[in-house]
Amino acid sequence: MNDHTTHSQEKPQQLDEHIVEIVSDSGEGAQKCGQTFGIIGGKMGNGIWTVEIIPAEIQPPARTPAGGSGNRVRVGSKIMTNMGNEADLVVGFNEQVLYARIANGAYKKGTIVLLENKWATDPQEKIRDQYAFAIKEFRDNGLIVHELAIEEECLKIVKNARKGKNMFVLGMLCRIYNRDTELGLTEIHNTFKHKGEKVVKPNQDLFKVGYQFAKDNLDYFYTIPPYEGAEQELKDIVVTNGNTALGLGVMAAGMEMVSMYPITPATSASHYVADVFNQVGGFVHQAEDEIAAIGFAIGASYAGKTACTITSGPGMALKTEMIGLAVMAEVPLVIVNVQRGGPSTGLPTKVEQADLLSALYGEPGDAPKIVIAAATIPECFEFVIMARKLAEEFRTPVILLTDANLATGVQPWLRPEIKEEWFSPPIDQSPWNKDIPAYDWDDQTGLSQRPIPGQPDGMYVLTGLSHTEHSKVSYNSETNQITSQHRSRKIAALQSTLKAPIIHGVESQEDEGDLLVVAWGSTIGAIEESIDRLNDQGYNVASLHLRFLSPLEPNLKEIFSRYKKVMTVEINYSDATNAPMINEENRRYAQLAHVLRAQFALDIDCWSVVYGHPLQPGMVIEELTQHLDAITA
Amino acid sequence: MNDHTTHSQEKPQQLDEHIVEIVSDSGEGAQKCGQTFGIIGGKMGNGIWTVEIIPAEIQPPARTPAGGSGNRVRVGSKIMTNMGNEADLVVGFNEQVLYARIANGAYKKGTIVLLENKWATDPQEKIRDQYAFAIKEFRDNGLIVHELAIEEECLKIVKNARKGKNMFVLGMLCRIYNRDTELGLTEIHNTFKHKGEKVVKPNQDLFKVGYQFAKDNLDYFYTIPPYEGAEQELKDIVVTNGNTALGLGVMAAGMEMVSMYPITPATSASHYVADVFNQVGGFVHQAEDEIAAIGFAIGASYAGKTACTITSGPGMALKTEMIGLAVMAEVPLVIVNVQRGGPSTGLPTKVEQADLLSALYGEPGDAPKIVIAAATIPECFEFVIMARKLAEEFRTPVILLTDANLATGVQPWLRPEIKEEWFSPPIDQSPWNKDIPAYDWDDQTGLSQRPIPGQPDGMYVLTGLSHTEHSKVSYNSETNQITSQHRSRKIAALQSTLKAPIIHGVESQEDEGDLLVVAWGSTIGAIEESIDRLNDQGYNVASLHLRFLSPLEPNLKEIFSRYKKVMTVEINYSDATNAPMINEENRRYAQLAHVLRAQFALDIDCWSVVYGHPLQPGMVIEELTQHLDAITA
Amino acid sequence: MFGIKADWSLEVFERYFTLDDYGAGGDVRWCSGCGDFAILNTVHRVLRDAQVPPEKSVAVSGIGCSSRMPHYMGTYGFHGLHGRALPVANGIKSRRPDLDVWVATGDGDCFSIGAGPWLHALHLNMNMVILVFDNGIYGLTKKQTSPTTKQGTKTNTHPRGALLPPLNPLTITLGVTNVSFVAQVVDWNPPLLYETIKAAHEHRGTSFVRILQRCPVFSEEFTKPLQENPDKFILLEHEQGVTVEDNVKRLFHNVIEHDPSDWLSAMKYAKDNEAIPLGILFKDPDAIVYEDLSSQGLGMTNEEKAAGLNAAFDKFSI
Amino acid sequence: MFGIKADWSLEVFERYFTLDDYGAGGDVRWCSGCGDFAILNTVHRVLRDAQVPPEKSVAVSGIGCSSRMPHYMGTYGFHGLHGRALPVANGIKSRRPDLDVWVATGDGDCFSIGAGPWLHALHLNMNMVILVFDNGIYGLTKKQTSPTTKQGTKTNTHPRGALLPPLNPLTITLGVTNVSFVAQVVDWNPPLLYETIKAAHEHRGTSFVRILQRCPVFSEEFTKPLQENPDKFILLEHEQGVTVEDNVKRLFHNVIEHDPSDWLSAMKYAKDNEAIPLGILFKDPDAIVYEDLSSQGLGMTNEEKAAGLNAAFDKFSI
Ligand SMILES: Cc1ncc(C[n+]2csc(CCOP(=O)(O)OP(=O)(O)O)c2C)c(N)n1
Ligand SMILES: Cc1ncc(C[n+]2csc(CCOP(=O)(O)OP(=O)(O)O)c2C)c(N)n1
Ligand code: SF4
Ligand code: SF4
Ligand SMILES: [Mg+2]
Ligand SMILES: [Mg+2]
Repeated sequence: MNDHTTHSQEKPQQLDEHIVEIVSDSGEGAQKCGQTFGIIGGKMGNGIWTVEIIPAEIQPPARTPAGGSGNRVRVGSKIMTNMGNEADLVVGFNEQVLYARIANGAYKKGTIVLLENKWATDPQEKIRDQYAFAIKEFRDNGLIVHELAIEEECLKIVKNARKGKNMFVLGMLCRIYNRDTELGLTEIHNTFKHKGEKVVKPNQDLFKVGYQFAKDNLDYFYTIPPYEGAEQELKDIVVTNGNTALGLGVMAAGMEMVSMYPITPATSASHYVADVFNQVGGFVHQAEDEIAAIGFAIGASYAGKTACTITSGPGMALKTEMIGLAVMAEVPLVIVNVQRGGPSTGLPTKVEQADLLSALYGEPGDAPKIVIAAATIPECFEFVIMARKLAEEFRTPVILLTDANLATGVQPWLRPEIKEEWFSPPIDQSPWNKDIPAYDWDDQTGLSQRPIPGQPDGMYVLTGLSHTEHSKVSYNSETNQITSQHRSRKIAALQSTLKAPIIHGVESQEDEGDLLVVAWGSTIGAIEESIDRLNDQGYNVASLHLRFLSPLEPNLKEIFSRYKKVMTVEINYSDATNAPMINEENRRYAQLAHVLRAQFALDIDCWSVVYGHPLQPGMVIEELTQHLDAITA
Repeated sequence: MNDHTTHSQEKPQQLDEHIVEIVSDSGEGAQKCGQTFGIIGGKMGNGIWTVEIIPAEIQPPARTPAGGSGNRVRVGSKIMTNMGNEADLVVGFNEQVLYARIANGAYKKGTIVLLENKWATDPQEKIRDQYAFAIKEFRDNGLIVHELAIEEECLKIVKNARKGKNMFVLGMLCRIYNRDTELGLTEIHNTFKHKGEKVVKPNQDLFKVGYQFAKDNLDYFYTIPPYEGAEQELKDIVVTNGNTALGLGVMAAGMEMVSMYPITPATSASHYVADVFNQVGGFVHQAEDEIAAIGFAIGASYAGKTACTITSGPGMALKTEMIGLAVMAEVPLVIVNVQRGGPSTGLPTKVEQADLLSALYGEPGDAPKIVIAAATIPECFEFVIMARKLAEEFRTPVILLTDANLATGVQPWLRPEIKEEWFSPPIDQSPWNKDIPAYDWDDQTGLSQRPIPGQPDGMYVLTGLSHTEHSKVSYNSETNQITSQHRSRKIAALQSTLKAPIIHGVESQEDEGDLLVVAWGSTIGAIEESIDRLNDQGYNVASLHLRFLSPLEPNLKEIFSRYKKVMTVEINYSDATNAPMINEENRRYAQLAHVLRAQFALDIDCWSVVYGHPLQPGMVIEELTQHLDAITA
Repeated sequence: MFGIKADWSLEVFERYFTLDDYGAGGDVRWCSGCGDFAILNTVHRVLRDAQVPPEKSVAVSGIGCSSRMPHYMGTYGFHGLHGRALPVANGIKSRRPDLDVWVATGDGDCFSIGAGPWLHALHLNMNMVILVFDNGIYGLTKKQTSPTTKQGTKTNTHPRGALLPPLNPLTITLGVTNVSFVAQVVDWNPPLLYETIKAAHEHRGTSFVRILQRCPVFSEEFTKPLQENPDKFILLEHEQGVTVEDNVKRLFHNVIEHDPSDWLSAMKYAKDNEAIPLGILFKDPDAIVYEDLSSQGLGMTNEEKAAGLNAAFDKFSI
Repeated sequence: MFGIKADWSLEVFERYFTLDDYGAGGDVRWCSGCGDFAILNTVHRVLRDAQVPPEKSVAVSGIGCSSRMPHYMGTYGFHGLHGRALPVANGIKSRRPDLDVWVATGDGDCFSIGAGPWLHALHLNMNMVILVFDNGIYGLTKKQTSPTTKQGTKTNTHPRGALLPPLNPLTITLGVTNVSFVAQVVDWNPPLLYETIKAAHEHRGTSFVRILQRCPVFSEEFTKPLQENPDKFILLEHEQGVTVEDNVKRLFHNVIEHDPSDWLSAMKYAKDNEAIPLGILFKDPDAIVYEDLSSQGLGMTNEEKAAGLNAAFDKFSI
């Protein structure tokens, strides 16, 4: 290791956590820089949580608020579960890209801004003026701005600083946060090795120079110790985003077919699977559209190879008719919906949890099915395995909801020990018992076993029309009533096997509380952190995070009865109670609130927003405080 | 008029109402016979209600229960609103087709069955046996069977009795119910005139012979007087089914474009429109599928010509994504869903009201829109006019729900006086005020006016992405939150203009009651008749029929509070409370019950079935009696 | 629950299948005079002659009169959604190349709502037979215009006559890259129907067979003029295509030698509205068959899978 | 609220439109080097030269980089759903034949998810220009295989190379009955691009123009070899097709006279993978234009409508 990267003698200041953002024009590599910084943190035993900052276009114009691209990394001495509130330190490649972040409320008074200074001397007067104006404005708003000659330094070793600046910044950050430089150099090596040593070397050099530059020019020098137990866990840790976890889950579930059509933010899961699926003998089919994609998956599933299709809002909309078929004909199938902002094309890259009602009620006719939602990145992995099993056991499509936040967020998680029972068993090709009809519904549970093509004596014709147990088309009244019952009862049967959910924020199940927050999906981290802080402040508040939405997890009614108030917190639209025109006869509730109200006929309140970004504990705490104060007043 | 058709001297027995069924093999014309019989009744000032008996296939095998095709006509001295309970008199062209009707509970002890007797002497032993067996079974079950030589009689005047027998039967029925033979002969003339006099004549002859035959051979001779006021109304009456009413509504609404793809039971509405649309300058576009159909309609609407698309369940499923676009981009549009049995292809020709939840919540993301449901055949007409106006005023798609029961049921209704204000105004092509953005949302109501292509200075680019008031793509948090609010608020704004619903079965609004039945759609007749009968029996029960489902009609909470129990009665699936596996944590409610529970957090019960046929007052009364007895116990 | 029988393969060896094994046994519910019967019977015969075990065959369809076909088969079947038979059939084949797949579809099902899947299934060229029951009308929904309805034919959606000249399914099909088998035939010539469907079944790849089909109830005018006047046809013969006995051939006055590897002349015959080509227009035995790719990795053991998964995890470990 | 101005027609008469009137004024958000710019500019020029009032023109698109085009137009625009530009454009035109309609779509938008609408819009042949921005890749979603991606090209969904030979949009398009204008061009030859789009705009019917388009970010290999080697092209010239100045022609070594009314030879050129045809392959000025039918009855007065409605009611009266 070179001299200039050895640790400084001065003692770094110890932090619990910091939130760091790196923001550049699109194409300048801030995303890579942030991801790598996160991974280094993860590998050093920190808790981390990353969120991508995604521009609106592929190549948005340079130096515009709309163009900001990068990464937010929350790194700390405990397991991180959400993106946190305002950032502590920001590296900006130009001043304009920071405006959108400021508009988003990403920074606070005291946030440190390390800003490329070359714009101060730009040949264009307009740019010089913009820069000067921004610096002043930033400072007036309480940001601590350091103007740094980043590009100038880079140009000392490379000709084109646009490519490479990000590794220089990585070096800077590694110095500031006292990271293990070996880890940094290794990550750079891994990133660029397929492009050859002639690319690896200059990037590593830039890293080192950046490190030294920060040491020489900046007083900031921190250390964030690993969380407790991290060291022994480290060897068992993987660091991935949710879509990669999803892809790993598909492979671990023993599914051999992902049939998909590209759509943001779901596609990267399929990209990942396409890359490695051959290692487990699987195949990614890119269909001509989402209808064909699910049709293809249903075909494979019908033939005994339960398949998976992965999509987002507009793609889900197109699959509606096919999902109805899968429900009616009882085809096992895993449908993953990586939710994005809607309705319609909406906010393609932004987070929302607004597809719950359409997952539950989207199909014309009565179409009961299993709907589950992953709350964390490891659950993106685990739930695919569970979904495949549920689909086959309950002979039904299973919709697994994740979202843009889980999809792109990076987190360390415990590497699971692979169990062969996860994989699907080889398909049965032995003769079917002739006396058993193709839909041998159990009267009590609605469950049945299915023949697989190739099984002698199992021949039947699957149909989406109303059908008898022998799968014969029937327009008979009783048949339709009874088969509808079976399809509904299956879901109830699943409920009877589930455990009551665990409540967060109370010591014992018997505790009564003032407020219970019910939620689902990727908001778990922000909400539980909020609950903890509120309880620390002396409030009496708890939260409950649902993974099963259909059926609902059991015991909710009893749990709800223990609280003075129950409300949901969600990232989807609901009318505010004090909005113009809105009253209790027309207020539109957040989606989980709607579901719970309908099921339990309890006056469950909600708070939800569609800002397109993950919940921040700050916002949640602010909102909940008002409710709590009202309850206890 | 010939001698043999003059009225008999004996005095007919006066009836309040009768339910008559004519059932034949498919292709033998029982449908035509029943329809014509219904129309004659309508024209004589009777209340009528007809329901088609539809076979499963185009040409199902002869003499099979699955093949029964025909018509049920309820005819009486009051306005008829539903199909009633068991039939009083049935004409069967063979005995087998009656079996499916019997299985459906269509007949009772004492139902008169007039049965073609040629099967008794059929050359095939199997047929002779089937016939003999059935006659015995029918009689054992209390049916009053008359074996009649219908075919034999027909063969006296025509060579092929298969074509023509239906008119003979029509003649029989006209004698039995003492119908105006002139009306009968005129209807026959109208039916066959395009085929020339050589077809009209024998059919009229068969009619006359049938009339005489009944006179000579049957003791049944009834009369059903017109309902009060019928006489003066008659000149203003039209007799149509609901799909024709819908088609007339499209024309009356001033819409110039129906863009559709064939699907049962919606298609006949488009058939009708295709036939006459040129009379009002309109055009029916048959698209390549339902997605293209709604896309085409959206295009026409965007260009200023609010269009209509008509479909059923599977077609609605396919339109999901486009409906989301219309909501997001605020395109006025009328979407008619003639509901059939689901899920999936389900029961194509049967009635169900199970598309309410998908209409409300089908699209991924938050997609508020207007949803209304016609309860009667005249409402099929009126609501299209209303839908077009609402769509344009609230700049939104409007979903109009009807169902298979309304679609094919025939009823007399008051011919409306045509108002020019129904028609859409000519599109505005004057310059747009440059200062007004394309979405000039009113802060309070969310409403805005829209520029129409061709208007100078109004140029904007419609998009399904999140957008500003200028329709510029925006991924800004505030923009998304605020525009979501606007779209939601519009619906609330509409609610503020609606009147509270009228309650059926109570004298004054202040009356408290034991039970309130809430319902929607084509069940109104059966339910209100049940309520009346129960109140006659001394129960205290009322009903409320909703036409607006989104927004809900105002004042419901207050109304509900006046009853000991509120429940919905619907034709869709719900779990019975006493079913295996079912408890209050997983019971799946009927669809309107779900909506009301979610909105009002009140424990609204439900009773619903998916038998594929319209509700019969008998079933409803039986069910409600149990609830009422439980309440008052 | 149902373990693999050790003697299963032995059992297969001893089985001989009769026509009855390919029928469903129940009533076939088409109108009398419907051309669908002839097609169904021919498929039964081809299967019988090929001795395909019924449990190894799957009949897939969309929605329509024609799409009822699986219900009349003694094989497995999938009667799915309108226009979507092909993606389902492709999916079935993707990981089950051992299954013998047939698709029954109609002119509306395939060329209208199913147009996208039609093109893309041809592109994939998976080994299956597509039988288009083309009656030039929507049968099941009772007489609406289909893409192949003749201009001017009165239908319920175009009571004053269909507005456009009909689509030509052959020129479109031939235009798709990787298409490998294109034939046209009529339902009322059993020997030609048999030979063509047999050739389609034997071909490895997607065999597209358009069958002009009688629907006496709703579109008599579609086939009647053709039935009455065989001169409207031109029979394409070739040793690489189909050949029929002389007595069949005699029905057609126009018989022409056409090499089905000649794409451009296939296109020329396909386009001809005056002389409607029957027989095999095009055949390419070398086109890529998609399941050769999609089924790779089939039969990997759990150990291999676990190893593969572990290798995947390794990339994200520390 | 906005009454018709009496002097409106007068106003039109006096207007002269510059290029600026056809642009949206704001930033155009495509990557530098993207071929979409050239197409956009050409459309602006064609509109300017035709002096179409901007408010009378509508740019319709699906979803994709290419489908952003309406946002960069000073006309009306409809940026709808992926694959569904054509039904919307057809609907717009159906009762507004007075509007000048342009469709911007991509190779994924048109040939993959939009394949059904593509065939059926060609069949309807409504008067509009379809510009397919064909970059052989999914651009907006970042490099997945499109139907025109070359076999073997590595993409994010096929990291080991696209599996199939690409679809040929021209042979399919030419196979559709009632198709009336088929052209192919490249974005990097402005004069040819201009002449072709101009001819497309002047043609009455659906003008299908496939534009081979540079996407330096995700599919350089799609156009690079063509840019570097114009010999891969064959330029189709004809007085009924396009003609270009000699200096442009000189870029191409292969120039051939091709009569665009000759369907079969159009098909032959279209099929040729070695010599990629540029120019107008096919043109049929006599094909039925659907809005001539769909717009019948436009402008009927309320009195006439009321009379028509009354006549309809009469049929059901007593
Ligand atoms: C999504 C959807 N749209 C429409 C229908 C109604 N439908 C059923 S079959 C059919 C057309 C049948 O025509 P074709 O494919 O030619 O088959 P045929 O009945 O003539 O054999 C239609 C429109 C449907 N079942 N599903
Ligand atoms: C229903 C639906 N599916 C998928 C997507 C995601 N998507 C957006 S653009 C696109 C493909 C774009 O490729 P292409 O049409 O070739 O246009 P380009 O970006 O290359 O110009 C896809 C798959 C979507 N928006 N909607
Ligand atoms: S309607 Fe036509 S296609 Fe359908 S079964 Fe009857 S004859 Fe055959
Ligand atoms: S990604 Fe490709 S097609 Fe899209 S804007 Fe960039 S260069 Fe153009
Ligand atoms: Mg057909
Ligand atoms: Mg593209």
